[in-house]
Amino acid sequence: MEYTKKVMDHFMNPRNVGVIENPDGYGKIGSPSCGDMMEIFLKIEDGIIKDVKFRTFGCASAIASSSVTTEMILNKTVEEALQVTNKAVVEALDGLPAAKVHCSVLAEEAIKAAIEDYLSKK
Amino acid sequence: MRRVYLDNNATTKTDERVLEAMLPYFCEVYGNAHSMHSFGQEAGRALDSARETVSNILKIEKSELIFTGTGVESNNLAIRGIARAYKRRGNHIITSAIEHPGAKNTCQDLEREGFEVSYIPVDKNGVVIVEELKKAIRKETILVTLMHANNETGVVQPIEEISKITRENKIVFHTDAVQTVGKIPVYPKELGVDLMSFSAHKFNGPKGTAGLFVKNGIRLGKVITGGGQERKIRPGTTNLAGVVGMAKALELATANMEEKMKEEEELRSFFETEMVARIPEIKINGKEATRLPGTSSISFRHLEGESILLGLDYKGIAVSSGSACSSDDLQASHVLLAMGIEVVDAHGTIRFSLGKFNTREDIEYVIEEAPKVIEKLRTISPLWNEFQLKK
Amino acid sequence: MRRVYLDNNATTKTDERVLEAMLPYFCEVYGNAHSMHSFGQEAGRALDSARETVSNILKIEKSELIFTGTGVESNNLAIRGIARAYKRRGNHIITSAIEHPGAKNTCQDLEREGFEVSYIPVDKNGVVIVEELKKAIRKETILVTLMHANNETGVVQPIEEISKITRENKIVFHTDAVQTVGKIPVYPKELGVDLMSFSAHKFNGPKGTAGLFVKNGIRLGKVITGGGQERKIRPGTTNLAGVVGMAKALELATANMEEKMKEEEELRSFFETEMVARIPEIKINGKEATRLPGTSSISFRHLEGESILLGLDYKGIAVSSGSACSSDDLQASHVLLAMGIEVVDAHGTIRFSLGKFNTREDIEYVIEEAPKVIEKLRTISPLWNEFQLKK
Ligand SMILES: Cc1ncc(COP(=O)(O)O)c(C=O)c1O
Ligand SMILES: Cc1ncc(COP(=O)(O)O)c(C=O)c1O
Ligand code: FES
Ligand code: FES
Repeated sequence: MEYTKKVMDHFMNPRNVGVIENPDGYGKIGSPSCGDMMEIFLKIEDGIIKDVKFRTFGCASAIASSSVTTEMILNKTVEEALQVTNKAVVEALDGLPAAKVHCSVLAEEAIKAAIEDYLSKK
Repeated sequence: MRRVYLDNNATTKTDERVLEAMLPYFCEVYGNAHSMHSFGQEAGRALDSARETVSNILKIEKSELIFTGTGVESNNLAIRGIARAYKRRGNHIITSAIEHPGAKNTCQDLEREGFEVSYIPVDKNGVVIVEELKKAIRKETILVTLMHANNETGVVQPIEEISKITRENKIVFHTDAVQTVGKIPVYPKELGVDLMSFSAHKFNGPKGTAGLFVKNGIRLGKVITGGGQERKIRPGTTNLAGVVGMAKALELATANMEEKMKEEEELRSFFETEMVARIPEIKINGKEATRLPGTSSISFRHLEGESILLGLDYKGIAVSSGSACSSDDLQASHVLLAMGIEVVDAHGTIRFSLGKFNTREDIEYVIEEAPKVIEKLRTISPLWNEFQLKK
Repeated sequence: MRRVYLDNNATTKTDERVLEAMLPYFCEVYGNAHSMHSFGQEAGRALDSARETVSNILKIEKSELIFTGTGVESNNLAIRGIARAYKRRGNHIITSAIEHPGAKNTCQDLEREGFEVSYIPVDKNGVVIVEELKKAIRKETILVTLMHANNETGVVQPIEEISKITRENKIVFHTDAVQTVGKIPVYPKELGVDLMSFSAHKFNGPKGTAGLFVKNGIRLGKVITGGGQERKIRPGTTNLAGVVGMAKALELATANMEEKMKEEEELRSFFETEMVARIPEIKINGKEATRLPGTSSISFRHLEGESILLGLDYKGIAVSSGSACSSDDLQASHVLLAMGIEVVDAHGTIRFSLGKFNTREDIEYVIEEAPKVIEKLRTISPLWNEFQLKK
């Protein structure tokens, strides 16, 4: 099992790590006992994602998936962000090993959860 | 960048002297050890001499040594072989909760064939609970199979104590000594076992050559059937270069062993003391038990193992999370869970395993770099941040 | 004294270039191919590249290739693996009367487990009688296992013709191609088989590394259980140097293969013509059938094989009587008996098997010396003297 350069880059230099105080949307997916957990914080203005931060407990591909996903949705509309699939995440990372595809699903779900949180509060 | 290999429980570098000993058996002495002509006889003498070396070192008879292809194969041959040969006497097998997949999955497979298997628990240090083992014995028990030292924690099991019990109860006893042979003194007859598996690549020998001690008088069914090699117990053309390499590797590993063990233990002690001093919220697993001198299993709280492994790898440091065989599946280690370690902590556990080529400089590099890797990953971890807030 | 190795069907000299290709995988790239760190990744890439080379040459998918430890193990894995995976569908297996012990004894062992096995006879040239095979098929037949070429006579079997029949009847087909891969062009998909065994040391690769082709979609039970290596079908740490060596050996063996086959066949033809001309009362077995280019099985009437073998060995000539695996037992070859050869003649049969390092000078030496050896032994033989009187 070997990761792509892209995965290793996002793993070693994750983008948008951290928290947003009083986020407009917040999603938390996974559980520590399964070995993976992801948190996404969104700042949304006029339906556009102006800022995004994440924190992830998990393997390298979970960390890389969250990192690349935050890049993919930054400055996108909420509708566009909802279109991001785990397949797109895998593609953005130039692929994931078969056993690791579920880590990208986690990223997709975390984004969806954060946006749902935002929509439900609106 | 410095590269530090701390995954010697997974496999080791072949010693240059071992390779040198093997070289004539590829292009010069290339006969089949079972052929009658002079090419075969030369090969046969080399095979015999390797068998003698290994037998002498282990203090067993030449007729008690079967060469196999892998440690996993030795485990299979021992466990399936006894199950088959003794099945008329009973259908119950005792093993532990912390075995290597080679033994564990074989026991599980035998369950599908109608055998009953008891998996004896371990205490919090990873030592098999002997009282529980005693209680598990039935009149149908034909085999106890127990590893000598665990591959993930290095914790050594009370084999001698247990062999007294198996002897009293006339139960065949197999130990998987793949992690101990070549690392600490191991003599199957002093341990009191009937069968013992070991594998060359764990002690700076070549991959693809392993052995099984089978005490004279013990009947053994076969896993692989064919011609007459290895007393018909393990047919297939013998890997002569590999067997010669294993003998040489064992010779080297057991020379000045006490001294080398002491050095390795000192190095590990230095490593663990520094790690604990430099990194908060870590725990050394099995620390209170007798351990192999070079193995250190450390749980880094609030982190996941693979990310630590790759973070260290980025710095040139090779370690493992769980056993290498299972790096494809994503379960938390059954060994750590059996010790009562929380699932989250088990996920964040790394095995550092030293070998004879590691230096103090290697360890100094690791204790410099590891804290940085851990700190960086913890800033990403929501669990770590939650924990900081709670404090 | 000249030494001439004519026992290449037993095992071969490792090609120097093969050894060279293997060398880096002992002391340099020594990681476990299943470890995640960079040491493991280097090893993993080498493993993958070896798998690619072998798969490409055999024209199969990478996912269809399992690395094992010996040809015998490959045969066991194929036959036992299919027996286990398909036993709900039926309990009948078809094989031939001339299989290698690795397949033969495995079938016999399965009979003890409740399987029924039909042993198809061969004609006087040692070719399996296809009509008999057809007749043996039942609705419970789950497996046909048949060698591609026989190790004692070199006779090639009509695998393609038989695979049409197995396909029509939806029966899994395994061929033991240990004697053909690396010697003649072999493509399992063109042969139409579902599984195929081969072994590196038969084509100037290292001993202790073999392979099994398993067509995608074919289910396979396990012989050895353990961790995740080789798609969990053959666990145990991979012998990386061995696998790299096998790939290199296959590459070398298949380059200019037609040409090399022609040369070898010419050399054998010269050898056989001269032997027949120089020694009375001998017979070449399987001569009318398609044979491997380098194998020559000769019955020397009124003599016993071991004495010929040792007489030739005294002159530096290495040959075999029967298969090397069975040189410990003293039975007349089941292969020759199955061809209808008289027991006495079977006892006096010698296999000369050429390899790529044999020269015309080698053969000239043998045709010079062999007649003397035979003559000398015959003067001692009461059978020969009786025969002379009767004439
Ligand atoms: C305890 C134990 N048993 C068995 C094995 C298997 O040995 P091998 O890698 O030679 O198959 C290993 C190593 O992987 C091990 O650590
Ligand atoms: C036809 C055949 N099958 C299987 C084998 C066994 O292969 P290995 O020697 O690699 O176990 C041999 C050689 O001994 C053989 O000739
Ligand atoms: S998050 Fe589960 S393995 Fe990657
Ligand atoms: S006379 Fe020696 S084997 Fe029979």
